[in-house]
Amino acid sequence: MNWQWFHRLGSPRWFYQKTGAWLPWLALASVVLLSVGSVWGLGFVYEHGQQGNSYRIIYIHVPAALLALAGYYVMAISGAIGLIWRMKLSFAVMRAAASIGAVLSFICLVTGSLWGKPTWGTYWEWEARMTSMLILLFLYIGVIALSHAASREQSADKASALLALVGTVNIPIIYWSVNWWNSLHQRATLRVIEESRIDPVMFYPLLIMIIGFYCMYAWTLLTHTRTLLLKREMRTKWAQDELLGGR
Amino acid sequence: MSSVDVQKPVSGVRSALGFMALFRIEMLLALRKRADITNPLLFFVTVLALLPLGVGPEPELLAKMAPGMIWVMALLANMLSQESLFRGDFEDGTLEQLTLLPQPLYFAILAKSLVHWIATGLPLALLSPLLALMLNLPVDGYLCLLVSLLLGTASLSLIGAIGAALTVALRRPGLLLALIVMPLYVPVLIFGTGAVQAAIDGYAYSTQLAFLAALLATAAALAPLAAAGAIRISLDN
Amino acid sequence: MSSVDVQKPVSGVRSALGFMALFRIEMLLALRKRADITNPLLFFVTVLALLPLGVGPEPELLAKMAPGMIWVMALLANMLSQESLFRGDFEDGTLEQLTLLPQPLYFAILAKSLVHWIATGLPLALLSPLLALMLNLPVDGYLCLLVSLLLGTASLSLIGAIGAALTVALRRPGLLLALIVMPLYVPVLIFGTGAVQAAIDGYAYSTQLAFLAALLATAAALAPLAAAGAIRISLDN
Amino acid sequence: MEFQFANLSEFLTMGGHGIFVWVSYLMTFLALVGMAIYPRIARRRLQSELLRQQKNAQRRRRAVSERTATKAPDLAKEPA
Amino acid sequence: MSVTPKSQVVLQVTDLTCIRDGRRLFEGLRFSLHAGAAIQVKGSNGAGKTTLLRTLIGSSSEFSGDILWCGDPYPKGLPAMRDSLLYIGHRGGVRSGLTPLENLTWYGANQEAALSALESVDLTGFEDSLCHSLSAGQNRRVALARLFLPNSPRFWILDEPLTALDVAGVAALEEQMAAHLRNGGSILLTSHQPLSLPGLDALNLSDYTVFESFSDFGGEHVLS
Amino acid sequence: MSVTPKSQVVLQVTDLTCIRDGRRLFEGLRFSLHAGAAIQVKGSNGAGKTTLLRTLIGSSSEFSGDILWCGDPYPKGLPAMRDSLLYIGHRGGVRSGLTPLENLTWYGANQEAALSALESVDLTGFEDSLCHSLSAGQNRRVALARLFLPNSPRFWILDEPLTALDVAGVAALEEQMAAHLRNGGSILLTSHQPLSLPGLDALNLSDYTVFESFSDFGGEHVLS
Ligand code: HEM
Ligand SMILES: Nc1ncnc2c1ncn2[C@@H]1O[C@H](COP(=O)(O)OP(=O)(O)OP(=O)(O)O)[C@@H](O)[C@H]1O
Ligand SMILES: Nc1ncnc2c1ncn2[C@@H]1O[C@H](COP(=O)(O)OP(=O)(O)OP(=O)(O)O)[C@@H](O)[C@H]1O
Ligand SMILES: [Mg+2]
Ligand SMILES: [Mg+2]
Repeated sequence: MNWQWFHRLGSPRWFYQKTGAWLPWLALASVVLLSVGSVWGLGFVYEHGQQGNSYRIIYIHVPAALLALAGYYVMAISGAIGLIWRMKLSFAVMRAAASIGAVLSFICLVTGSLWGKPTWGTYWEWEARMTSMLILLFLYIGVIALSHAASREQSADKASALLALVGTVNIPIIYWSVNWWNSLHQRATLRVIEESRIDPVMFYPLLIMIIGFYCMYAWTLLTHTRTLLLKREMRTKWAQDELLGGR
Repeated sequence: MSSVDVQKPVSGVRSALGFMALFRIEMLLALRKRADITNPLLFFVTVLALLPLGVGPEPELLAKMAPGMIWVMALLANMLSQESLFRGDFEDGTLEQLTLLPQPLYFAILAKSLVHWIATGLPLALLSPLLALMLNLPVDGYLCLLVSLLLGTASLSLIGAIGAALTVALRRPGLLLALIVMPLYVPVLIFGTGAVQAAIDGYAYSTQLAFLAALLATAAALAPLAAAGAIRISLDN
Repeated sequence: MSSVDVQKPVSGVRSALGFMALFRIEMLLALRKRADITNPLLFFVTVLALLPLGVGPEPELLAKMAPGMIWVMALLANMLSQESLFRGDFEDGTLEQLTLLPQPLYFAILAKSLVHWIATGLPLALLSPLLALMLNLPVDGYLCLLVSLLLGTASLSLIGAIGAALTVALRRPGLLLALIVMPLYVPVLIFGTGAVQAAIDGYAYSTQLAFLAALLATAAALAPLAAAGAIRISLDN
Repeated sequence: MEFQFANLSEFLTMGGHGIFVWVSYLMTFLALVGMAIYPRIARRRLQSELLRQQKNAQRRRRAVSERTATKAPDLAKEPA
Repeated sequence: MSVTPKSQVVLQVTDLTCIRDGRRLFEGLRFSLHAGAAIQVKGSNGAGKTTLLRTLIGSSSEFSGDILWCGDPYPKGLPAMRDSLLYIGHRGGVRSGLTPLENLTWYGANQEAALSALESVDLTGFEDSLCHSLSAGQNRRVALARLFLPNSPRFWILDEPLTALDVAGVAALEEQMAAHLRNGGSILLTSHQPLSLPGLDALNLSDYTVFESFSDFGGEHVLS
Repeated sequence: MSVTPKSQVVLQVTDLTCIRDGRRLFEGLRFSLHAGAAIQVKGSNGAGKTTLLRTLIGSSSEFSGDILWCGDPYPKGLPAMRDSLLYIGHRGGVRSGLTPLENLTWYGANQEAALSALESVDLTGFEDSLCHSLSAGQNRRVALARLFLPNSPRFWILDEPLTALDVAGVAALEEQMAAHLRNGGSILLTSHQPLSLPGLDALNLSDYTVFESFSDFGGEHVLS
């Protein structure tokens, strides 16, 4: 088998030049999908029976939650690839994924608690899913903080990749233990985020928003990675041309 | 001045550095700096003593908080004392020498974690019934508190070593270690307080203790490996 | 190579080391290591988030504990970040150089404490309403919590400097600093939580705030003096 | 499928839940926009940093050539 | 791994280039170290001597080129190399909470061997003081006492061993190094002070320095 | 306090005895340092050189005997002495979170003076790197750059200034010290390496060493 492509994939320059062409399409797709989904969700979907119009928050809350979770695995896997094959590129992806993931979990937390006020009458509730999302945010922040703390880029990369990996082992345990913790405390007063039958009419815009968030994720992941690569390769000719040529 | 004799195999010089030798020297250091043992304990006691000052002295409130507070403070005491786990060795170059040994780092880290537990977790667990008394914890919870702390703090010592290894080469780790380690401690905390709560409420708590034991076994197998990797990364700065 | 010119009076070399110069360089260092600013904050938030995991999620219980817990954790975050206040300067010899300056150490310590407060107390106080929200604190307490934390953490930063100075020359200060400083923090803690409790219960809380302000004034006048003495003692090891 | 609200003000208030919905959307919008434009800002910063470094390097090279010129005049006089 | 023939190549370096933070320190370095031979790495401050040594013991992975220890290449030869390596860096690896005697015991020496090594470095009388109450030079002597233990590893890498040592200390160390070479050991060391050691080769890093001109930034670093 | 006549005695020490942990390091030390003169304190490792210097700048109070700075005795003369003192110890006082330039500015130099001092110690090009990414010798050079600032204090006390410096660095430092002496400054330094400085006096601590016999432990130390 020819491994050439794999090593070429590891070359920052190749990656940079290859991905440049995809950006406009991803940007376009995410803007279109997100605007269509939001307008549809905000204006054209029936009011929810019990929750009224606050239900419209679902169109950003749920996609953000999904991506915040998926993003952790993107981060950890690219970190692992970096550790195993010593690929600079995948460390850059890992760092980009860390900051984007942190923003997404923050969005999930804020929209969730804004939704909580009209539905449960409180902004914050120590409920299993919310608590574990909060811990996920801390895990993200830990990785980011560690990656900024080391004095050398290379050790910072490896250290934060290792932390991300350790975190992966822990995520299922955390999720599960938090669930268990909550059931132990018998919180009968609230039944939060229960499985509910989603009306297909409400589901279509949600689907559009989810796909839109995925496009947005891919786009920002690429742009963040590309800037990181430029920063790290600043001593090479191609990066300097790229930086100064665009002016 | 003795002359060099390189004819014999080299291993003679290092054979003593097995697990027991590492453990013994760490114990010696810990005993010599007795502060390492007493400080986390005193921290634990002082903070728990400050608590009523902040929260107010109502016995029922304190009793309700007691298992959680004792566990959270045990966790804090453990975590904060992790900072110095590898720091001294890093600064005087011993850590570098350890990475150059032919043996895997695994055992060195295991030995250090074990000593850390003996120096912090063990006395803290043994002291916990006293604090439980001060905080009005129902008597049913005492035994469970003790056992769960014994099991749990051992896991904490092992998991914390990863964080300590990741931050050892940083010039001012500050509270970064806390940030890194805290999320990893969550499962232990939950099962630990769960066990005590169950004991107080009169339920069986063997499941929770079994979970704590399982966590400990996993941590003993994996955490030193991760910490060893982290140390090599930290030293390559 | 420029030649030496010792004819001019010496003061020219050091005149820049006034309070503002000291303050500016400390701010520069703090801003450069942004971790010093964010870490205590993140520590504060993480520990407060752990609390419900230990104590349980019941809103009423959390609400009762909230003022006390927020204050105790602010105190911990402040104290734990004190450790590095003089350590870096000690290790690279800067502290020794500071003691050799003709100016009194007072201003250097005041500048450092001020920066420490800006880096820890200020953001922590500003963030406290959010945590109060998460811990279900009644809304009446928010403003008082904010103001009392602003005043209180400044005193804590000053008082903590004494402990940091006393422990700076120890090789492994560990939690010794905590033990020294904790008792000195008690008055601040008592007036701080007292103020918030009064606000929640609907009473006037200006008396408590006045006491906090008085504590701050005293600390600003005396703590740097004590810390200066402690530094000289620590360095003469 | 039709617009669910009778008029704009109803759309804005959303039966009392408007504030929560709009703040959520606005916040998300701001966060996403921030995420999207951050690389641009970082790139601009990189550009100015690179220019600064280039200037520094020039200065350094000049300093080095001056020093060699003073220390080894005969070498410096030689045509390159 | 017992007796090494005089001619055996302990370490062979070809075309080594080291990088720190993207800046190439030296390039195309090439030398080999034989059993019974010593090399002094020279170079001005910041030339990359420490970086070179730490690369050679496998503690720093940012390099390109080939390193062969007794014929084995980089990642594979590490364990065997570490088996016969004694490295003393800028930081000596002396635990200040232990006494000199305990420090040596920690490195695997038995009591008598440790005592005689401490005597060799003239620390008699300080065996049982804690190391943090020793002076700078005395601490350095504790670190160097490892060189005076019997059965010491074959391959010594020493980063500025002479710092803080007084004249008598330097002489004792030179004598011990000479004895080590006679016994077929090999030494790689850095020092800014002159050393009198029979058959000491010099390796000057200045000869391999990269003068980064501006256009030099251009090359793409293809690194492991 | 402006121009000092050549003959002025900057420092006079009579009958100085230093103690560490109850152990007398040296006894009856007596010397004086004039403006325009330099003294190198010698002695084997652990002889007490560092202790002596730290006693003379008033950082260590465990001594007996008389110290006069410009005629003023121990506690009284301190402020005036510190006004004209530049001390560089084993630890250089370089903040690793700052750049070399900022470090010098922190010591009160203005921009140009700092730049030219850094050039004198051959750190051109490293002005804006953080000090913790400099090598051992480069860090030492940052500390020593203070000696190259204009208006530097009159009285230098340097503890092993030559450690970690390469040959060129040592030469530059010697030249600067000679210039300082010519300008009427005075220098007290320790070093294990030989120094070429015109008119350098030696003070050998070994001549004042106390050989503590067993009965000697008995005596009660009557000390300030
Ligand atoms: C793992 C992360 C999360 C996921 C996968 C998730 C997913 C969901 C889903 C699918 C729904 C719709 C449920 C329904 O229609 O009944 C929902 C509702 C909701 N979520 Fe989340 N969510 C997460 C985290 C959060 C967080 C962190 C908060 C609060 C800060 C939150 C607050 C809410 C609220 C208030 C509702 C509506 C209330 C209800 O339906 O009972 N969620 N979430
Ligand atoms: N912190 C300390 N506590 C107790 N004793 C100490 C301490 N530091 C040094 N000593 C003792 O004081 C004596 C003198 O130490 P000092 O550092 O002055 O020596 P020195 O002459 O500077 O040696 P070197 O050449 O190694 O720097 C030593 O024998 C040492 O044992
Ligand atoms: N931690 C670090 N991070 C980044 N760069 C570093 C680091 N340490 C050293 N450097 C850079 O690498 C270069 C070589 O450093 P090194 O320590 O190898 O020098 P050296 O030859 O040992 O010098 P010295 O004689 O001063 O000990 C220096 O120019 C320095 O700027
Ligand atoms: Mg070096
Ligand atoms: Mg000394």
